[in-house]
Amino acid sequence: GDSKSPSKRVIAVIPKGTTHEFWKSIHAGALKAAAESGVDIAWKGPPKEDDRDEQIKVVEDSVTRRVAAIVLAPLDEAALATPVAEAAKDKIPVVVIDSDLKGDAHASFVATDNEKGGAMAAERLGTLLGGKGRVLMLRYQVGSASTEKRERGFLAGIAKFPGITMVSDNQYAGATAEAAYAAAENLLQRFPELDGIFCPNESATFGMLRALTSVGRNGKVKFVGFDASAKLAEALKTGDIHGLVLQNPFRMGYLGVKTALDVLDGKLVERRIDTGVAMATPDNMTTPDIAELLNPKLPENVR
Amino acid sequence: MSDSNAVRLVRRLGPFLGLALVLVLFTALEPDRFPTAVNFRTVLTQTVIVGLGAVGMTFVVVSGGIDLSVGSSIALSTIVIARLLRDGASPAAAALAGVVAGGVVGVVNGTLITRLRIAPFIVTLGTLQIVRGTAKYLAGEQKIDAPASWLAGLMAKSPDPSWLIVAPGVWALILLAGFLAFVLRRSILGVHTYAIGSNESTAVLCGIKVDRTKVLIYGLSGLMTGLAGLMQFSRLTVGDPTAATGLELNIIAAVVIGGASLSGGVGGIAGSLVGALVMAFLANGCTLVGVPNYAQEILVGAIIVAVVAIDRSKRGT
Amino acid sequence: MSDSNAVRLVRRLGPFLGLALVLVLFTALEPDRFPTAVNFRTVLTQTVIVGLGAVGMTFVVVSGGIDLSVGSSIALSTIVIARLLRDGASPAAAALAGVVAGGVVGVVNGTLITRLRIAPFIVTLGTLQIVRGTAKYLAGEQKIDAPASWLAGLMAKSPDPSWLIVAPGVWALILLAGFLAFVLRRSILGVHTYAIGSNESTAVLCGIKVDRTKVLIYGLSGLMTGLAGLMQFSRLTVGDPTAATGLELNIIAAVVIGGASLSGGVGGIAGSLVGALVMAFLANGCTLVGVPNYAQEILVGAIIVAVVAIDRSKRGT
Amino acid sequence: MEGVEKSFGATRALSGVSLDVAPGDVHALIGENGAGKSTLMKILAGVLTPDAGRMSLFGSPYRPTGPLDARRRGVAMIHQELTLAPHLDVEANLTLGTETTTFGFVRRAGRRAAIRDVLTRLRLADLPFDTPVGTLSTAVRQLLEIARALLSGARVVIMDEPTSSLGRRDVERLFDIVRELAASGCGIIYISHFMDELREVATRFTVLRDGASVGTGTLDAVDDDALIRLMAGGAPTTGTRAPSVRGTPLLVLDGLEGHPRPTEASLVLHRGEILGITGLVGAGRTELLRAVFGLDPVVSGSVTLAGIGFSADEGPDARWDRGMGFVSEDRKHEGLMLDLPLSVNLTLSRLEPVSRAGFVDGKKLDAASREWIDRLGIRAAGSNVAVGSLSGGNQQKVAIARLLHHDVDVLLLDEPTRGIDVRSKAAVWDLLRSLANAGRGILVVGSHLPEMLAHCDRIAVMNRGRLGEARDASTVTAHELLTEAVSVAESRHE
Ligand SMILES: Nc1ncnc2c1ncn2[C@@H]1O[C@H](COP(=O)(O)OP(=O)(O)OP(=O)(O)O)[C@@H](O)[C@H]1O
Ligand SMILES: Nc1ncnc2c1ncn2[C@@H]1O[C@H](COP(=O)(O)OP(=O)(O)OP(=O)(O)O)[C@@H](O)[C@H]1O
Ligand SMILES: [Mg+2]
Ligand SMILES: [Mg+2]
Repeated sequence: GDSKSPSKRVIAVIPKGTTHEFWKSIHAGALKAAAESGVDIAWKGPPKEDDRDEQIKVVEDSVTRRVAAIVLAPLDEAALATPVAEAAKDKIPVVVIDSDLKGDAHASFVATDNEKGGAMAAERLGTLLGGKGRVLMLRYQVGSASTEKRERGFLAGIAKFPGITMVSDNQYAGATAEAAYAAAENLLQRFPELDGIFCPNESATFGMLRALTSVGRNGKVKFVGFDASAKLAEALKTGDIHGLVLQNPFRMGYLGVKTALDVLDGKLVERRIDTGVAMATPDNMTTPDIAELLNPKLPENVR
Repeated sequence: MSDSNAVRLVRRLGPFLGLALVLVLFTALEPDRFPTAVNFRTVLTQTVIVGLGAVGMTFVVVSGGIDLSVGSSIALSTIVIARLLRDGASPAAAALAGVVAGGVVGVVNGTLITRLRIAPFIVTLGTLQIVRGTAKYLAGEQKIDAPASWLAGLMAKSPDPSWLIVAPGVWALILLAGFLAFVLRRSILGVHTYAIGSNESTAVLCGIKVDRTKVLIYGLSGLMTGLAGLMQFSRLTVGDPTAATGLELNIIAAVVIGGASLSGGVGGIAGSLVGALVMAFLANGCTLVGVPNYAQEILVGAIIVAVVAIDRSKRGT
Repeated sequence: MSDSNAVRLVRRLGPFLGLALVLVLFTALEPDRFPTAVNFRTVLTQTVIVGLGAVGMTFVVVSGGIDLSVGSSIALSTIVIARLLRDGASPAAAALAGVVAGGVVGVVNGTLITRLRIAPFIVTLGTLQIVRGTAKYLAGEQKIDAPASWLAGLMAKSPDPSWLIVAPGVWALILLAGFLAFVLRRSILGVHTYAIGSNESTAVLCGIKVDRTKVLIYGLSGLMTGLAGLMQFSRLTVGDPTAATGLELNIIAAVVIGGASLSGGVGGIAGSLVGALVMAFLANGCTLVGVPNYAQEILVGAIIVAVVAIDRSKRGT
Repeated sequence: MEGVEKSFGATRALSGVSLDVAPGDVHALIGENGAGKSTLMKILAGVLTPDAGRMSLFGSPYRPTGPLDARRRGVAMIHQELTLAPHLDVEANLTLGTETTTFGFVRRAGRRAAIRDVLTRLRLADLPFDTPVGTLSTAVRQLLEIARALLSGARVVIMDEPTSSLGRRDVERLFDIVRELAASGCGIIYISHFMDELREVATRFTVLRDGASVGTGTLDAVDDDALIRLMAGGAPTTGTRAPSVRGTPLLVLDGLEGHPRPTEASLVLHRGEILGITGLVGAGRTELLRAVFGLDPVVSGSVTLAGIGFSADEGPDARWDRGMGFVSEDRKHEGLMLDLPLSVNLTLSRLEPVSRAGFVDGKKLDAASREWIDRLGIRAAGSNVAVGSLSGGNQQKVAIARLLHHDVDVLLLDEPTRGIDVRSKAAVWDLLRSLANAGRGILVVGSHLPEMLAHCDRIAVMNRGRLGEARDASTVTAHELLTEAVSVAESRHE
């Protein structure tokens, strides 16, 4: 989605990676905003997925390319601060989406409240379990800020249920779904009697779902995950997953670009824009709002 | 080069002793949960992907080569299968296409290596990226959802006809490994594989069609990678362009722990399988015992060095 | 092995021609934005980490070895620096400790390789995991935030005394590469490095202290990796236990594109630096032109194969 | 073969060679190092393709597409460099490329009788078929190489210096086989630098000089001098033995024992003398030198240089430091760095004189190497060419020159004249003699008795790891030495 006509302004939108439904939705939102405002989107993530230094390079290269503004989902709240400050010094406004950034060089932060998302998951799981039971959390990756916030929010929230014990919270799913799957299998082996599970992102949730299904414990253990994909939506329908914390990536992309355009037009923008989180459950998943978040319809040019 | 028969025996047994050690250790630490039928069934299923890759890689390593592109190639296979299923192909046809896609990557590797006369490490360092990029392109840079099919059952820990006991994928690994072990030891392709790895110029002087044999070896290994891709798809039930990133190092580690020499001429299928099992049991045991991930990482690294050190201590390389 | 002088000249020039091609191509595609001072300054800064790694790796590769642990080692360095800064050490002391940490990993690699007589690929495949695990352990499995210090200025594209023109890190790379190029070509250590890579048993026979030299080589390369870790820290301003995952393959690719042979005895610092520049300009150009990631990945892979193929076309390996 | 030409890049290896061999003929191919003998034969055996020229075999045009094609059409070659796959066993090596198969699987049983028969002819009857070749000695491997050629049932057999690592008894065995083959109508091309060997086995000859055939005829009709003049294009230099002036003891071995060989070795090498060690191949002479030089561990006994012993943890570097140098018999794997420049190869053990403050000085390096290139008559395009591009003989000279550059007191030389042409051989011996006269001590391992008798001051025999007493070369006879070498050493291949 990178059609160039020299007269149009270009806004660089830099996700954390490119191969994920979540980022596809952000891309779609960004494209919608761009189409409404007559600007172009330069969509470019780090070539090596989840590599901080690679993302810094993309920001730097966008600056030398002289884009009008940058919308960035920083892989690291500290590491990306320097290149963003340099961009700001070069009069290129930066709007941060998805994960927060240190410093005040960026114009605005448009994102989900991750800690709140984690707390919502804890609330849902605690309620489902009636306030007691053995619960496991499979972490995502070492050093990933947004999922760490969700994990923190979840642990804080679950602590409010004195009857619930955390049996394990020190295992990591790793970067790929297969790694998550194998880790989950081994964890389930280790804890034959579990009541609840939380996973803080899509790939960990998916790996856990596969592991639960493969040992026939799907549906029997209360399971709350994070983010959406077609498979997870289906599992929600069949009752294998009991809750999915949903962000609104389309809105994030849309508002990210819109906010950047506002800054360019000299308008005053809010420092923090919350794009909201919602809890999808088997019961509410057919309501229009949740259904749209679960199965976002992406325009053809994103695919 | 001082190979008495006793030393050769130790070399052959080395990996097996390593496996026995891991099994005994975790049985002692977790007597209730580790040595159970269901846990072993789980670990065997987890071994299938690396195992299939390692069986193919054994041919490559024995011939004195290496293949860094297998991780990318597995991802490509899952994408090919998922796309075909999504577009309405029959599961069997999609599975076949996925396996063939792996074979094609292998043949391309072999052809580049022999035609351009570039070291396998470099060629496959290049195709590692080319194939990953192609997978992402074919996937439209996202995971591809595929309609449910019997392919998912290939890696089911409780297999459908329950008399199978273990997943069909495990049987595929066992049968193929057995057959290919025989091929490597006894077939003309196998003898030539050892000859090329042992002394390539001799192989040329003896009239072995070295280039053709190499293309065959990489092609065969590619088919095994494609099969590993099929099993990966069966486990995930989606096509994932970022699947198996870095898995090549695990596969090579399995082959090396299994006693193969990266300078060629030495190695065997049984050893490589045991190498794959050692790593799978280690990861499984560490999680059961609750060892943190960083410790597990350190342990795996130490074991690679230690097993090979013990194995090599009486030899030279 | 048939090296006429003309062929050797082409080999030397090969990587430079590749770089020229990349420069010309992107200048043609983006005449306004690519060939600008600020863009070149950016790319030079982006080359520093891989460049420093490649300079050290050149010694290792010329000696017939390989080091897969450099990516992990860079991460370890950033952690060591960040922890010390957090605990109140002076920036200079923390930087030094980070560089030394890399050196220690190198010496450990060299010692394991020479004492246990295991192939470098295997030893460093093990330490790749051991060092990464150690970094995670030291980091408490999370990023380590460090107080701001002048270390961040090492990789600032607009350097502080502005007469420097480029970042201090770029100067460090240029000066060290120049010095070490001279060391590799002309010093006794350098000649011994070539000798070991060319024929190790002959080197032993000639009285070269091969083991000691190898430990020196890996140690030196480790120091360069540590320096790369310092630069990585300077760019990230945090200690990151997952930094530089897989970067070893980029570094090896740079060395190989630069004309070194993985079987040892052939290679040079200048070539390796050019290899690093080729890859950096390629990534930069692709972003400027707006090439999607998958296409960039395919392109990088194809270039690795193509450059080496052209380079080798008149030789043998 | 007619008008055959071949160039490697800028090097013109063959410039119009003609050669014909009749059935039943043993044809000697003679020439100095680098004359192009091996290249010519590789063309005949299908390893290389000629740039120009015609070949015919049994009257029909012959243009092999590769080594296998050549072998199928009845041409087999025993290469100068050993070409076995060390990890494969004896049987797999012998049948490599010509395996019989069913559905792609190797049928081993079929060829066993034939293999056993061939091995018996080579006196390797009890060699187990499943021994990995890498564990066998050089001599056995050389015999296996010959066995492979015999097994292919070739009508034309090319032998490129087949005796270079064979002992006297194996050589005689080989000659019997050569004669048998000739009698059965095979044509044999035999390359060697030993005139006496050639006369013993060959009938006709062709001389190559600088890639061209310069003479052909019957060996009986010419004397050695004439042949050497043909090869060299000038008069031969003959080394005459000057009387030795034996000085003080330099190197003393006392009850040296290695693993597994030597079992017992004691000797005293004096300044000014050339001490020869001979014996059957496999007696452990190489291992003696390796133990002395610190390359193999010493089990017991001592090595003393100029009155000071070496400790167990001192390696080759300590030997070089104290003035001892070694030239290995295995030049390719343990002697030269084939892709590095000649100059580096020559000076590697002692870079200090050509460097300043730890950095090598290019000018000094060039000057130092040029000196030895000139003095030893090394044929090379310059000091900067890769050593691998030199012919075998010239490579050997570089290996010896390293010791001269290092200026060592004690020279350990393992088969120093193996594979060197007659003129260079004389030059090497002259050189060794002048070094001895300058007060050096020289320990030479050699198999060719006439040569050893002609040039050594004293000769000791090694027999199954035990070193006999050194005897004055002017009084001992070849027969006595041979008797000592073979005594009680009846079954060598146990
Ligand atoms: N692969 C090669 N590349 C370049 N030059 C070569 C190659 N092989 C042989 N030569 C050159 O061709 C010439 C003939 O070499 P060849 O090996 O045929 O000599 P030779 O008569 O067998 O000598 P020797 O008695 O030492 O074995 C030499 O000058 C050698 O340097
Ligand atoms: N027929 C044989 N079978 C097995 N091992 C053998 C045989 N002959 C020799 N060896 C072993 O090979 C080693 C030495 O062999 P090598 O041929 O190098 O001896 P050498 O006396 O140095 O001969 P040369 O002077 O030709 O090098 C010894 O360990 C010896 O036991
Ligand atoms: Mg020759
Ligand atoms: Mg010997």
